[in-house]
Amino acid sequence: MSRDTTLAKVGEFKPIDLLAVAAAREVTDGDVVFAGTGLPMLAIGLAQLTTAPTAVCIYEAGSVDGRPISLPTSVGDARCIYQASVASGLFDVFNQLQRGVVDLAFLGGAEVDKYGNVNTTGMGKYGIVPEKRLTGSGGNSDINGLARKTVFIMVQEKRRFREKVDFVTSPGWRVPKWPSGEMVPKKEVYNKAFRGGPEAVISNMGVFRFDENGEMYLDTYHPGCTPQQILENCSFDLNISRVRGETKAPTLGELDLLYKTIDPEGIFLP
Amino acid sequence: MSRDTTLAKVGEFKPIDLLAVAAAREVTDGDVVFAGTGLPMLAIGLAQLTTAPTAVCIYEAGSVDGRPISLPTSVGDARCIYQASVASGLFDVFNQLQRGVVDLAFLGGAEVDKYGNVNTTGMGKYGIVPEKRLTGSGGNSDINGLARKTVFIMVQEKRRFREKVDFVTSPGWRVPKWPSGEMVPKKEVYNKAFRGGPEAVISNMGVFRFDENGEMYLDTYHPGCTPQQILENCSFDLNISRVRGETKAPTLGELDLLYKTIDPEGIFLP
Amino acid sequence: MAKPVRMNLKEAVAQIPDGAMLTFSGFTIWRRPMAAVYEMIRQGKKNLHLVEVNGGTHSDLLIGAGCVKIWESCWIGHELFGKIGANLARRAEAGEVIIEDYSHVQILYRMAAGSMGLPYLPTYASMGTDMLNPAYDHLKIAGLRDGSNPKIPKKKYEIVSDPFYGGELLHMPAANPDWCIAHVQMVGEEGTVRVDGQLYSDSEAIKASDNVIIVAEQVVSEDYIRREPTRNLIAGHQVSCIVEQPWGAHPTGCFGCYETDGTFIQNFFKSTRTQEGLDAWVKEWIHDIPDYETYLERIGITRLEQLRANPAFGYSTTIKRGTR
Amino acid sequence: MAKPVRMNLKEAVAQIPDGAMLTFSGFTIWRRPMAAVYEMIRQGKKNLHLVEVNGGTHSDLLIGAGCVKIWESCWIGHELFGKIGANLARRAEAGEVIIEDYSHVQILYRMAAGSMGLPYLPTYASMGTDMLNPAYDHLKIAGLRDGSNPKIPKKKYEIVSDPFYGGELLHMPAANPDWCIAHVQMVGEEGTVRVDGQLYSDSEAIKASDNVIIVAEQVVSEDYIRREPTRNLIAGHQVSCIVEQPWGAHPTGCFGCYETDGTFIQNFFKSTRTQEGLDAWVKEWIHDIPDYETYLERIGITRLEQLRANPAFGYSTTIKRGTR
Repeated sequence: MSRDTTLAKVGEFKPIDLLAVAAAREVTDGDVVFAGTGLPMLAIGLAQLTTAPTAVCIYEAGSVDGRPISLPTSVGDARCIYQASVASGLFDVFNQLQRGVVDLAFLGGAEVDKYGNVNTTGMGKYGIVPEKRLTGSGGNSDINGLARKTVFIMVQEKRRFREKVDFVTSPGWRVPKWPSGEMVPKKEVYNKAFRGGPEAVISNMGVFRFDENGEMYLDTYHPGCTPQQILENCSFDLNISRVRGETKAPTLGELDLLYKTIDPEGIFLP
Repeated sequence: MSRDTTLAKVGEFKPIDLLAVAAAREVTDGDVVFAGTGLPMLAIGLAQLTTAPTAVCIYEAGSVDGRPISLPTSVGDARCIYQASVASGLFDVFNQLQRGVVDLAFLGGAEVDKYGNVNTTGMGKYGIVPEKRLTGSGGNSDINGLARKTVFIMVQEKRRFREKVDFVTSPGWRVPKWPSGEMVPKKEVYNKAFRGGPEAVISNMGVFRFDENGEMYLDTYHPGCTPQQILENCSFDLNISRVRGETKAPTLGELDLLYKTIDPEGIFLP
Repeated sequence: MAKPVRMNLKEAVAQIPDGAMLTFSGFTIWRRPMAAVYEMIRQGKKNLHLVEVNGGTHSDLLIGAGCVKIWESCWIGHELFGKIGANLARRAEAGEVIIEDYSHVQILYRMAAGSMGLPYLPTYASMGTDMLNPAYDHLKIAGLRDGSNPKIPKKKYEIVSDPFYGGELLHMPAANPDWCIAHVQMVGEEGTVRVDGQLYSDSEAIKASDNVIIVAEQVVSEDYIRREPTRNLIAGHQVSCIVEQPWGAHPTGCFGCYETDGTFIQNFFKSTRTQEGLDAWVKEWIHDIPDYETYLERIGITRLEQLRANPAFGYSTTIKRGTR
Repeated sequence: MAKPVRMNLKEAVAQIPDGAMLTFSGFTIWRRPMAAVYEMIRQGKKNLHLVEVNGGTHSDLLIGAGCVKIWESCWIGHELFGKIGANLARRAEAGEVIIEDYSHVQILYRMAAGSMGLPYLPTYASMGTDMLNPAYDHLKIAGLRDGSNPKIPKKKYEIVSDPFYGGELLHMPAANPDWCIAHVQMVGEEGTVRVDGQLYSDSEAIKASDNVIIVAEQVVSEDYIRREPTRNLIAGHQVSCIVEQPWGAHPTGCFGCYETDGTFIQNFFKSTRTQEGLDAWVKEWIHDIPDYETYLERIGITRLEQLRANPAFGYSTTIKRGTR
């Protein structure tokens, strides 16, 4: 089925559209993908309808390779298992993750540091009386720890791209090794269970990847943004020397799929 | 439903009938019972039809509280899950066992010692080249280790009731503690997972129980047998001082149930 | 073990003592035992210790209403309808509730270990994170890991070496809650439980718990539910009591029966971000109402019929969900 | 990961190299992949390393035919139709096969650990028995626990202390077979597996294995099998290849499809207690027959129809089973 491959111009798409499209492009056909609620659902749906028709989507509530015809509002949604291969539960799908079955996962977070450590637990001082409580880890940290590749979708703000996150909820490329808490390469903590880690962070301003030392660098900036603007919205010393250019804009065909086929009800898209 | 409670006389019943009836009488109503292939199936079936109508039967292949209307020939049989509460698998039912759900289990064995250690693995010298290989443990040892009470159904022979079994497949009241292999009370090995152990051994000649020290004694001898005959068919120094008398014979009603309702096809009964 | 007893909701909930360790069926805003949660608040339960694979509207409400002292879990929120558990956040930030944080797998494995009769399970999950920071072991800081409460292990976790294949991993101690309250689609009159759709972590939560209250949309004959034992999850001997309560998971959803009531949850989230707001909500929706039947009357048949699932799909095809 | 490939039985079995570590679906004399076992013997596999939750007619035959070097399990026999695995006994007593003995839970937990991606699982099962006697660790005695074979752990088990609640228990190392061959009732053309009746340890065996051959009574459309995902066990990405082979578990039984052929198994047991008898049996039933279709023709439709399950019960109601 041929689709309109014309690139949309700035103003013809919204930031969220580009997030979904850029995330979808991270999927390789045949990947087993763990996806969470929201943008990840748009991304895996778009990937399956375009470049990765045989990708398998797993939701942590227990849906394996579902083919929803109505967009779920969360991973526990009844819609998730329409035409699924298996409807099981957390124990099955997280064991598949631990067994090494998962190629790629889409995740989110409130804060990220330059090693890809992510915080979804709390802002400010953590402790028995926390300063500002967020949702907590959920499966984020498990999936980030044990999938081959993970892609984070985040809002770009100076207070969210930080030298050090207030709480390491989800393990990046350099992580605390307990009991000392010394920051070491992830591989030293995971040993034989080490399979990879954060592949990309996609914000509303750019796409970031990680170098040989596990440090984040700017890969592409979104149409309408500049590397300088991104630096201004990042509180650590971001490497922009490897930037490849502009993020490829959504095509009109991709936008059509997103708005007419994947989320026609406007659940996540405006 | 009233049944004929007249006791059958010697000659009116076969040894196997008494084994099934005596075993059935070990079931308390409401017990969760783990049963294996053969005589245990007759025993639990008879118990459910007489004194223990709400007893729950679990088969290790994954049948929970089945109500077969055709006697299974083994625990993997399709018949096991007729009107079962749950059909699952080994992982579920053995986890229930380990969780402490199982009140009683019926087991068998080739050899038993005076502490109720049972061998189903091999006769003679065991080793990388064994002298005489039997079936192996199966679930016998797991169930005997973790059920509150177990009842063994065995053939009475001098070479089967032994001072020391050739291989401790199934743990009795005094067991080897590894790595030394010193024989210690079972409780010292199982600690907080200790729940009980062999309650009775039922042979074709008598019913045996275990004293405070975990040593076997003769409780009752079957009609037509004498304690002296039992001693002659036992190679350890069996305590017969606590014998209570004769094992209660099957009633005509029980025999009727066994032959007409439970095993009308003659699968285990002659 | 006797067969489970059939009770009404008030009787079932009355069995749960203050201070009990509790867990629940479901996942975030799906198949939560809401009717039982309302009843617990109505009965004024105190000092509950929640250990749940994940939280949601049910636990945020229970915490907001002042019933909970300890919350051990990994996540709380209302999905699309409220991005955090604001009642937990407020109570925790005020020092009124102790949070013990885990990852999803870590807390799932605590429950799974309990369900298997094991003292712990190993896992590779979420190593190298602050959930394992010894300075953040709040139950220890609160002096609760001294062994006096048999339901609280002496250590939050252990890091151990693998002697078989090399490397390190975690041991997560078992959780065995005193009570599990599970809302399911169907139960037989002798306690056989059938769950439809995604199973979430119901099996682990139910089997780990010492006592189990099953609240079902419908109680059916055992003969009927036993015709397909491969579709059943839990046998009667693993259940303490059964309650029939149609729509008993509202406003959370129930696969095959009804949709999550997103509007209701969104209103709850918006109006209960302050304690005053929560108190007013609880008065209006719980204390001013004698029972769940009256609650359902107030929701009204029109709304409930919008939520009702289409049997071809297991979800509602008529409800308006998005902005378009 | 690609979707599984559809093959015929010969192609599927040809993928298994000599020396591979193998496991199977089923339980004793139920749902064993007999057609594949016959084909393995026909193809002359050697030095196979069986790790199975329990043995049965399939493994006793494979061992008798000289294909197996190591058997790690807990039980072998033919239930009512042959009280021991006489071929294993003969080969072991001749020093031709190494047996490593476990209890049912111990070997199940080895497979479960493998299926969960863990290096080991703890258990209380069968402590205080000779399965744990260090002098009976045959793989160690044979020099096979030196780490050179990644599929053989360096230790048979460990006894460890529980730091959370006290006491001791076992750690059983994971098993991750190279191949699992599973006979099931139904598979979708993209590999979704449905198992009916008791599940035995199929889920653990399949998920633990690096490669999975699914032999199904019937291959059906994915659309059909996905209408009820709650009834399915395994997704296509966990399967390597699929084979359609009706009656492929004969003489073992298959819930909902056919009965165990007790007469056939009893004849096998009686006639293969000597190596000469086994060799003659293998010649007659395997080498003199080109394929499984010819085998089924020899069994004959009359006998197969006696074995066929009545759909109301999942088993045959016409076969004569006992002596009366």
